[in-house]
Amino acid sequence: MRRVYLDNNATTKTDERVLEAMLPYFCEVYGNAHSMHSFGQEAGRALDSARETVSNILKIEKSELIFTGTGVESNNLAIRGIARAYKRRGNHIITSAIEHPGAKNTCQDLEREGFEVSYIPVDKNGVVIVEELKKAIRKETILVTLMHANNETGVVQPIEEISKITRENKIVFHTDAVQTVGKIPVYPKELGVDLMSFSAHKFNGPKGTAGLFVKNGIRLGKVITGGGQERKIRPGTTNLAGVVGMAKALELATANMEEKMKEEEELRSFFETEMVARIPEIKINGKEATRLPGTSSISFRHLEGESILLGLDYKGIAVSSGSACSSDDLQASHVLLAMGIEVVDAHGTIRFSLGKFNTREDIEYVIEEAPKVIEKLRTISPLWNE
Amino acid sequence: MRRVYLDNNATTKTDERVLEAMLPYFCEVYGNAHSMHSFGQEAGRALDSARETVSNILKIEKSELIFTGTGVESNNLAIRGIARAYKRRGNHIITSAIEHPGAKNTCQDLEREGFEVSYIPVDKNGVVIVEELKKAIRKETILVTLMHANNETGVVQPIEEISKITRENKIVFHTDAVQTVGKIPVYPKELGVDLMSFSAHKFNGPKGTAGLFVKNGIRLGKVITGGGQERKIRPGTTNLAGVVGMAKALELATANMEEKMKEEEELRSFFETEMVARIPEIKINGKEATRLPGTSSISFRHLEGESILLGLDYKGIAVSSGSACSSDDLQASHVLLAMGIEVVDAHGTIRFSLGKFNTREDIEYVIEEAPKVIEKLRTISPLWNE
Amino acid sequence: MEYTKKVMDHFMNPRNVGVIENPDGYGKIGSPSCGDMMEIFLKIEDGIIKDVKFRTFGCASAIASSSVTTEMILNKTVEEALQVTNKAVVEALDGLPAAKVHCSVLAEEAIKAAIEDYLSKK
Amino acid sequence: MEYTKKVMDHFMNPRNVGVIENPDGYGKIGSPSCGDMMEIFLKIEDGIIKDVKFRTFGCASAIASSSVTTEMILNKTVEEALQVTNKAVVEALDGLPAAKVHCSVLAEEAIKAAIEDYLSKK
Ligand SMILES: Cc1ncc(COP(=O)(O)O)c(C=O)c1O
Ligand SMILES: Cc1ncc(COP(=O)(O)O)c(C=O)c1O
Ligand code: FES
Ligand code: FES
Repeated sequence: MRRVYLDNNATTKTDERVLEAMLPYFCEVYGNAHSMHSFGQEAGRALDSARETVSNILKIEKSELIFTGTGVESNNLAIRGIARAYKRRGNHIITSAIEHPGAKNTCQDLEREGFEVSYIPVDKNGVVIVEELKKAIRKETILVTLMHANNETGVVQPIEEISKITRENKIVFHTDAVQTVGKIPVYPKELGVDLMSFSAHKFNGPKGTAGLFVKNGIRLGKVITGGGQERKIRPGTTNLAGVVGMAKALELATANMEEKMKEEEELRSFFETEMVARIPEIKINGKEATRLPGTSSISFRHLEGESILLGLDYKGIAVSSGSACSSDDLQASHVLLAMGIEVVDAHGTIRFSLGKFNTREDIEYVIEEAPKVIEKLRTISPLWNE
Repeated sequence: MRRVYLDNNATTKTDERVLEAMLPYFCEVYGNAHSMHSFGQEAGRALDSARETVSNILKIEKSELIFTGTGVESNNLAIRGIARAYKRRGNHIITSAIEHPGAKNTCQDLEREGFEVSYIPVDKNGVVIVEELKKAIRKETILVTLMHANNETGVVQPIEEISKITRENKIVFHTDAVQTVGKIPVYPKELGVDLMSFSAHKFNGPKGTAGLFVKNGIRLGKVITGGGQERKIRPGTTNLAGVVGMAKALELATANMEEKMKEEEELRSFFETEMVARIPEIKINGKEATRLPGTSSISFRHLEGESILLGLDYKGIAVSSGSACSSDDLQASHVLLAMGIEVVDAHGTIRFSLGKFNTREDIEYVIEEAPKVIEKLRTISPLWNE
Repeated sequence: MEYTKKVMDHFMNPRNVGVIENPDGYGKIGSPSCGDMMEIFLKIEDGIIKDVKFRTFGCASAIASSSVTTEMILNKTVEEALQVTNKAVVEALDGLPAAKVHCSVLAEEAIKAAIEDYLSKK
Repeated sequence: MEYTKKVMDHFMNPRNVGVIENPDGYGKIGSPSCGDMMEIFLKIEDGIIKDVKFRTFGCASAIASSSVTTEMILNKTVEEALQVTNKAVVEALDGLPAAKVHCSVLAEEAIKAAIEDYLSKK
């Protein structure tokens, strides 16, 4: 049976060339990058070169890049770090209603510590309403944290427009770019943000390595305290192989990026057109907005997401319902609800996310099989009446 | 030139068999362990099996094991997590004067948040003075955090004796076992601790993967908030290859452990006997205490550590002065000073730490070269007069 | 979270799917906005369940629970069917993940509701 | 943190190590408990530094700084030697890591101390 992986927004296959780049840093160059001896110096040079590669691609300074362990950790470090460093100036944070749990739960946790948080709504396409954000600004506002693209819908947020507002109001601006870095061109300085999170495993790099851009001059409190690694902001022995892998993955992801984006977008367009043609009563979410080229969020009316997910999985097709993180809890997605989608339709929503290894044959297989799965499940559903 | 790596307490070479075990989890089994589809289920099974291996070896329940990114993170999660969860019960923490920066700086940070911390002194062998610890206990004491073996001297602490005291007084007990797990037999339940940190790269596993034992029933606050991974205590996409590597490394490290410890200890004994015989005015630190079998801390009088480190490095011998983490700052080691070693001798102290890949030939080379390096440096030193 | 083979079998090949026109007993439990809803139709003769059909909107474990439950009560007396507990449903499926046990409760409740409907109409 | 080739060369092959008996100028800077201490011995004839020796307790960059400084002042006039700054020392070593610049300051100070000693005895 063909196996088609369409869950690339959850995580991706490590590119073989990335793995190859990582290999020497397990059994050959294994020193601690912070040790002074030659083993450490070799490691230190590799660390420095990885930092240089990533910084160059993102058009930032080497000193503006902190390596961390996960995207969630980067988000925590950014949000908690700013909250801690700037709390004397104010206790108000602005975020959106559609953030990833890493940012959302961190904001909620800060509320328990006495911070006030405004959750800005989105329109029906899943785009943050800038006017609402403007209205939410107070003189106590110290931070705006807003994702660059949403993981469930792929909808890209108006970061540049908002960064004009934060700059005018001298508010620190963090963006969670975990879903955009490596997929579309992302340059934090052009976006105008002060901090930006990203994570290697979302762009065919290894799991367990992520990054945080922190603009020079921005103060940052710590989440984890210890030794001197990563400018003392993120101590703990550096995962050198991981960092080298992230640099290689970013290099590969950003080469011929426009071309690859165009191909991916064409593939998705083919997919969506066929799905709509072949399956009645479905709806593509966020279709009117700017989206990541490979993400497609589809609501299948009268069905529940997990059963679709497993039905497709039975045919070898891997997708997700809501985000992977929430597959343990059984709530309808807060992202879809925030867009005004009915609860029952939110329950029946599936995310198809393409990656660089997907082919046209993959998609042809899916548009062949998915309609059968949906039809079969609908015969079981009491909500479905032909 | 021969290259001899004697800095295994800083980090170790990944065992080839560990790397081999990890390889399938980059490009083949690459799903997110928390996804429901078959790609995720394969990953989930591997994660579960790694958790089972590690739990079995440590003789703990699977539900008592949290995977983290670094030993420093484990220490932070344990110390901050308990501080947060138990702060209503009291605000006093007991630790020692010789902790790793990961624990030490975290305690200091909690002091700024309003906690009170007692730093228990050590005797001249580097062993925590249990009587002092007893005296420090107050009714507000919520946590004792104490390392299992010190990273600079290898001196093993009387954890079992102290756990009797903490149990009697109903105080949570965390041990930083980053230097012992994989080197000597370690069973948290026999030690009687409630939490225990360890880190894969210290026992020939990969960097960037660590663990925290949390006894069932112990409440723990979070350091990083996000999705549901690792029982919601440590969210962020799991580094599956790393976790698999850690399990394999622990398996290898604990097979025939007693035998390997004996061999290592013999090698160290040979090394120390020869060093003392060949080089005047040196002193082995913590020699009277129980030590890790492979660690040797030697003070070379009239010299400064960095110059010895670089002198040895020039001969291909990798060692460390103080701990790798502090090689950026220029202070004399707080561990050695706490043992009552004179500042000037602390400055001249070198840690030699053996690992499983060191041979007798390695040591023969070192005892041949080190005396020449020391003699040459002493001719430059104004403190040295034959 | 992984399902047993039994769950997957009942999910992929659900038994007794459909509706019975003019059922002797009808039960409906749950609501679409909670993400799960179940309908049970019963045909009862001389106190024996001669036919049963179901329709379920919900997760795989809800579908499998309904399916296995219809098998468990077919050709049983009404009294026997009332004894079916969610625990028995879980066992018949070789287990359910902890977060999914409530789906089997739904099946138990749907059966009970259908039988109550039958009893109330008698 | 990595040292330049120049630093490593001066560290591994330090020039002018030793003492001068009855020096015309002697300077001592630093203290062992701070982790660094430097001694400079000068032999001066007609205002020209004819010989210089040093001994240093300290890190590689302290040793290299002392060594290169002795080279820089040998056969120079006292006035010229007084112009040697730590910046010049750093340059002569092709640079020092930021955390190690103070070691070159030590060398500058030791030279100054030795020359002052010479001047005060004149
Ligand atoms: C928008 C967004 N932020 C953060 C994360 C977390 O990244 P990581 O899995 O590396 O912790 C993810 C992925 O799960 C994401 O989609
Ligand atoms: C005693 C001790 N605790 C904690 C750590 C930190 O472990 P990691 O390097 O994995 O963060 C180390 C090693 O540096 C250590 O020696
Ligand atoms: S029906 Fe609620 S999760 Fe199964
Ligand atoms: S002499 Fe102080 S660090 Fe070099």
